[in-house]
Parts: sequence; structure tokens; C-alpha cells
Amino acid sequence: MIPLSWYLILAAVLFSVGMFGAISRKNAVAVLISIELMLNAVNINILAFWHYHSQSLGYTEINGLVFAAVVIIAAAAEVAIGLAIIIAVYRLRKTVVASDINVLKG
Amino acid sequence: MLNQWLYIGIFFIIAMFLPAVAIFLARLLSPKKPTKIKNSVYECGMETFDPTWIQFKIQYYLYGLIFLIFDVEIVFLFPFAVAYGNLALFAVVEAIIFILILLGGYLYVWRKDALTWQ
Amino acid sequence: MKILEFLSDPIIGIENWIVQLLENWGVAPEWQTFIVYLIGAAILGTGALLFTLILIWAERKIIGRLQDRLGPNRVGPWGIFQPVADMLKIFIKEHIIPDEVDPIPYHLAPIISVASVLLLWSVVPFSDSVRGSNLNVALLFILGVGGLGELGVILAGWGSNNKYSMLAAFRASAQMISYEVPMAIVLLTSVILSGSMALGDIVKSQNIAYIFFLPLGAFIFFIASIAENGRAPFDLAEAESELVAGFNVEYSGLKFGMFYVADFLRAFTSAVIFSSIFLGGWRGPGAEQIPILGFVYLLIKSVIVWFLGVWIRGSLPRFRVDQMMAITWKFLTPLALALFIVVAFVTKLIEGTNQWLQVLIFLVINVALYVVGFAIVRKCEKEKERKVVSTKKRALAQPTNPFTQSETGG
Amino acid sequence: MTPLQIVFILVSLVTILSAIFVVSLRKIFHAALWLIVTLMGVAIIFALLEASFFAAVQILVYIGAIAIILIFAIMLTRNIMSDDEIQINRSWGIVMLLVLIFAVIFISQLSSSAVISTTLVPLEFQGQESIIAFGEGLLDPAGYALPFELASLLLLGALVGGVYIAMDKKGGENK
Repeated sequence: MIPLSWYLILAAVLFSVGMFGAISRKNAVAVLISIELMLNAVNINILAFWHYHSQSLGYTEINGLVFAAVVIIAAAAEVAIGLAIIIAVYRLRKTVVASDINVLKG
Repeated sequence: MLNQWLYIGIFFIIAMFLPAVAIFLARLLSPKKPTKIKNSVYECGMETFDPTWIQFKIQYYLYGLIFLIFDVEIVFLFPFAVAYGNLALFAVVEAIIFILILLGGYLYVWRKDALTWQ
Repeated sequence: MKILEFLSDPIIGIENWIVQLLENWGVAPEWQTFIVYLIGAAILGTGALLFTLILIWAERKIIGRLQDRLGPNRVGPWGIFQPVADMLKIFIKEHIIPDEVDPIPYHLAPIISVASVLLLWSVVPFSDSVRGSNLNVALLFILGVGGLGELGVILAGWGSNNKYSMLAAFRASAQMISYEVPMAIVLLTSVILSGSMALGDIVKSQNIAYIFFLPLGAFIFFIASIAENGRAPFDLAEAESELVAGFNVEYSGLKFGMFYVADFLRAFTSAVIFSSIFLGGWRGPGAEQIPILGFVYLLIKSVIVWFLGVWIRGSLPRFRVDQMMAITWKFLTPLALALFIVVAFVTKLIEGTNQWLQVLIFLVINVALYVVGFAIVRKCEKEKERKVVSTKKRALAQPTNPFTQSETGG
Repeated sequence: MTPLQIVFILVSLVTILSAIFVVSLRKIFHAALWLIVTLMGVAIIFALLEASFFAAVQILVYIGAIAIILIFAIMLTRNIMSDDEIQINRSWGIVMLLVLIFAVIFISQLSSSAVISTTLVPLEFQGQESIIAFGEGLLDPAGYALPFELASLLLLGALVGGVYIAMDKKGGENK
């Protein structure tokens, strides 16, 4: 009942909003949040195409599901590590502004 | 499946609506006599000092992190559990390896004392 | 005959009647479903909320008796109208909204707290035919709605602009997420046995209640659900002596009442879910022929489980925060993981054998795991030397005889 | 317009609006709260796509875990950037322009293709079947067994690495 393109447009808009945030926000946590938005947009895309393929094949197509699962696992790992790094940097240098973190040495 | 989700959606709206209406009605019925003291922040009768947004222990984040990893891991074992009846012993061993890999990390975290509240 | 048929399954009878009525009025089929769902959800939600009144009275009475008090006994026979009086009183109390609260989180928090409990009722099967929603991922949904509860707590803590509530909110949410892990693993184990994540299917597949297969799992789930509800002995987030009153210290009037209602209702709701997963839910002799019996069985089982929770609440002292975290991360989680691994392995090996033999094998495994787990914990406890807080000897307080003294204290 | 389409439009409007709040609000805590609204919207979209499993996973993992630890991290790193400060880089105008161009190209391409304008109809295989198929495929040695194990390794790495990085090595600094 809902055209495939609607889902894709929604995903595209969400992705763009997330991209804007990821590039332009100063706070590193906010950058991570924006990346989460982008990953969610990707998942909408994947699952929309999964539905499309399942409906044309007539049985549950699993490639799309596995792909979406991998995206979620990657997102979880990324958040865990990313926030840990932000907290460690914050403890050493007392800043969470992404552009101030410009030296590799602690 | 859409019908089932429709029911959940309706239920969610109602579950938000009922307490909201109750609170709204109570707001209309209740007296409103705010005073300076009454509206101040409650801190055992003392004057409030320092901003509220104090810093928190790192321990909270560590628990959150371990929980997140476990949660993701368990969630993707659920399809395995549902399909259990159709799987061969080999697949079951695979799932157990999946858990055992995580168990290595769990032991590391335990040895590092990240699980102990300090 | 017709009457008997109706009485054996009144809910479906009423539903059919409403559908007939709507059809006669010429409502489109989709809207018929919608309206029936709406009515069902409204009745279930309101009913659950009103049921809380009875729960509050019963819990206060039971706790009173356990602690050798009378409990509420003034309003009506056995004080049965006490919660009604309390409700009326709390309804007309002033809403004190402190300055500098963060308005949206502050006002939203009590609503979300109640909603997160009520939502659980939407997936519970009440009998063979009557259920809210036969969601195919009901168990994941139950776990996820628990996450919504955490959100309510954090919103309350943040919105109140108060150090104590913030601290309590973080402690409470750390506690809740920690206890969700063993809970999820145990649910995973029960899914292995039933082969479905829908709560209706799980209940249906229990020819023998799962508590006989997984007594250890039921034990872990029970403790974890008490802790997740933040009830004594795990009520650290509300420890009056340390944190004033927990994350809801800045709430008054009905907003506080909503947290109170959510707390009492959550205890019973998790008892209902426990009895659906481990005790066979609505199943019992004759429940398939006469669906109304299913309600009765479910109610009896849930009340028993709920009473156990109240009993524990009334009798055990509170844990320390480090003990509480150690219980979940160092005892329940490894035990649940071991249980999952063993059950996953053994179920495959004994597939197709006699069901009673399976029960026996599972019982032996569970008991063995429990004994081994406890033995390890004992050993660790013995090895760990006690921390010496202070070597200085303190003067003991002199006990005074209360009868010779004048009444100064109290 | 069917009711389903109306629901879709409402949900996507809420999702996009809250996503815009997420990237534009000054108070980072409020941004995290709006993120939760966005995630909820995405979960509803998944439910509309009949990916029940992922709708539940979205609620459980994203709202129940990721959002919560984001809030924890925000609390841990507070007081450093005050909320009144401007939260956006100086080059935000250019970025906005680029993103707008990107979005316009994307959307115009989408609406011009024929395949993409097919209508999605409800799937007839419901209930546990699709989850069973998913589980079988995930553990099938000829299917996705290796990625499945690798995912576990990835999570192991995240667990060990995250705890190692975030642990307080000196101890006793924070209260």
C-alpha cells in the first residue's frame, strides 16, 4: 500500500540530516548521535528493499535481514568504543569538542 | 502482523493518554498556591549549593557498556533459539561458540574489576 | 444453552456482538477491527489501573501482617476502602512544581513510567482465545518496554533539577539495565524449549510447566524481575537514608501518585508474565473447553507469585549497592549463561525422548548448576578477606533503661 | 490515501522533525531525548515494513541500551561545554548547502526510477516463519555462519577495548 519510494525518500532525508549533524556539530557526543541517525536511515533502506524482495520472491529473503543485523551490531560496537574514547579524552584533556582533539599523544 | 502492531500502537496511545488525563484533571482540581520556599529545590532543608549537574562515576558508563554488548549479543541469539527445532547439532555448537567468544571478554572484564562497584 | 456458551467465553461473545453491531451500522471491516481494538485496549488499560487500588490495599495489609501490624483497618471493613480514600486525597493535592525544572522531561516522566507498565499487558494471553496482541516477538517487546521504564526514571531524575534525584535515577537505571541481562538470557532458554517468541505460543507449548524444566531459570528470572522493579530488598534507588526518596523526590500530588501506581502495578504485571512463561499461564484442567477458567487459573498463579514477592519485600533487609551489582554481574549472569549453554546442548541430544525423562534430566542439570554455582560463590567469599575499616577500638554505647528514663526520645 | 499511508506520513514527519531537533538543539541532553523520539519513529517504520524482529530490536537495543549509555556519557562529560555556547562549526552554512544538494539529487533520482515506485503489499508469511528462516540462515555453514561468529568477535573487541579505554587507571579521581 505504501510505495517503496516513500521509504527511500524518508531514509534519504534522515541520512542527510544525520550527515549535516555529523559534519557540523562541535560536541563529539553529538557527532556520534548524528552517526546513529545515519545508520538508522541505512537500516530503513535495507529493510524496505528486504520487504520488496520478499514480496516478489514469495518467501522470506534473509540477506537483507542479516545485513540489517550487522548494521545494528556495528552501531553498538561503534557507540561503545566511541563513547569510551570520548570519555578517556575528556579525562585527559578536559574537552569534548571534536576539533580540539588534534594531537595523537595523550 | 500489522494488525498486532496496530493493537500495540493503540494500546501505547491509551497507556499514555490515561495517566495524562488523570494528571490533567488533578491539576484542575488541586489548589495552586506556590511560594518561594515551596518551589525551591529539596535538599534536606539545606540551601542548595553547587549546580545540580555534578559529575558521575565512570562505573555507570562501564555497566552501560557491558550491558549494551550483552544485549546485542543476546538479541541475535533469539532467532537461533526460535529456529532451534530445525537446526543440526553443528549449528547449536556454533551458537555456543558465539557465546563462548563473548565469555572471554566477560572474564577479562571480571579480572579487570570493572564489574565491582567501587 | 446459548447462555452457557456465552458464560464460558464472555469476552469473545461480547466482541462478536460488537462486530455484528458495527456491521449492521455499515462500518468498513478495517474500521471494525480498529474500533474493537480501541475498546479492548481502553478496557484493559483502565481495568489494570483500577486493579492497582486492590493491589495497594492487599499489599499494605499483607506487609502489615508480616510485620506484626494491623495495616489499614479504618475505612470500610478491613480497611478495604483505604486506597479509594488515598486516591481522592492525592487527587486534590497541590502540584508543587519546583523552579528551574526542565518542563518536558519533568511532566513526561510519570506518564512514561505508567505507560511502560501498562504496555506489558498488551501481549499477555488471558485464555486460549482472549489476548491483546499475538505479537510474534513478544518476549523482545517485553524486554524493550523495560527499557522504556528506565527512560522514565532518567527523565524524572534529569527533569527535577535536583542532585539527589539525579543520583538516584542513575543508580536505578544502572540497576535496571544490569538485571536485564540475566533476564534476557533466561528468556532465551525458554524460547529454546518452546520454539517461539510469541507469549501465546509459549503458554500453549507448556504441556508440563517450564518451571519443572528450568527451576533455576525461574529462580533467576524471579530475582531479576524483583530487582528490575526496584522493590525491596533491591530498593536502593529509594533508600530514604541515603538518597532522600529516590528519583521522585521533587514530585507531588498525582504525579508522585503515578510513580506509586506504576511501582505497585509493575510488581503484579511481572508476576503475570512470570506465570505465563514458567507456570503455564491460563493452562489448567478444562481451560481449553471453558475459556473463562483460563482467567481464573492465570489470576491464581499470578497472585501466588506476587504474594511471594510481597513476602520477600516484607522480610528481607536491603542489600548494599556493591552487593546488588555483584549479585547480578557475578552470580546471576554467569549462572544464566551456563544454564543457556547446557540447555542448548542437552536439548539437542535428548530430542525425541519421553517428556518425563526430559524433565528429570533437566531437573538434575538445574540442581547441579545451582549447587556448583553456590559452592563457587561460597569459596570465593571465604578467600576474600574482610576489609578492615578501622583498627581503633570504639567505646560502646551505653544502653539505657527506657523505663527509668523520662520520655525524651522517641 | 489509505489509513496506512496517513500513518506513514505522520510518523515520518515526526521522525524527520525530531531528527532536525537532534542536530540543531544546543542542549546536548535534549538532543539525546529527541534522538529517542527519532528512534521510536524508525521502530514504527520497521513495524510498517513488517520486520517485527527489527522493530523490537530497535526498541530494545537502540532505545533501551544505546540511548541510555549515550545519556550516561553525556552526564560524564558535562560542565565542559556550556549549553549556551554555539554548538555548530563556523562552516555550517557550506555543509548545509552541500547536504541540501545531496538530498535533492538523491530524491530526484529516487522518484524518477520505475522499479522503485512499486507498491509494497503486506507479506503473507507472518508469525514465526520469517524469524525461523532468519535463524537458520544465520547459523547455516553455507550461509552466514562466519559473519555471525565474526560479529561476536567484533563485540568482544568492543567490550574489551571499551572497558580498557574507559577504565579509570589511577582511580579515585571522580566521585
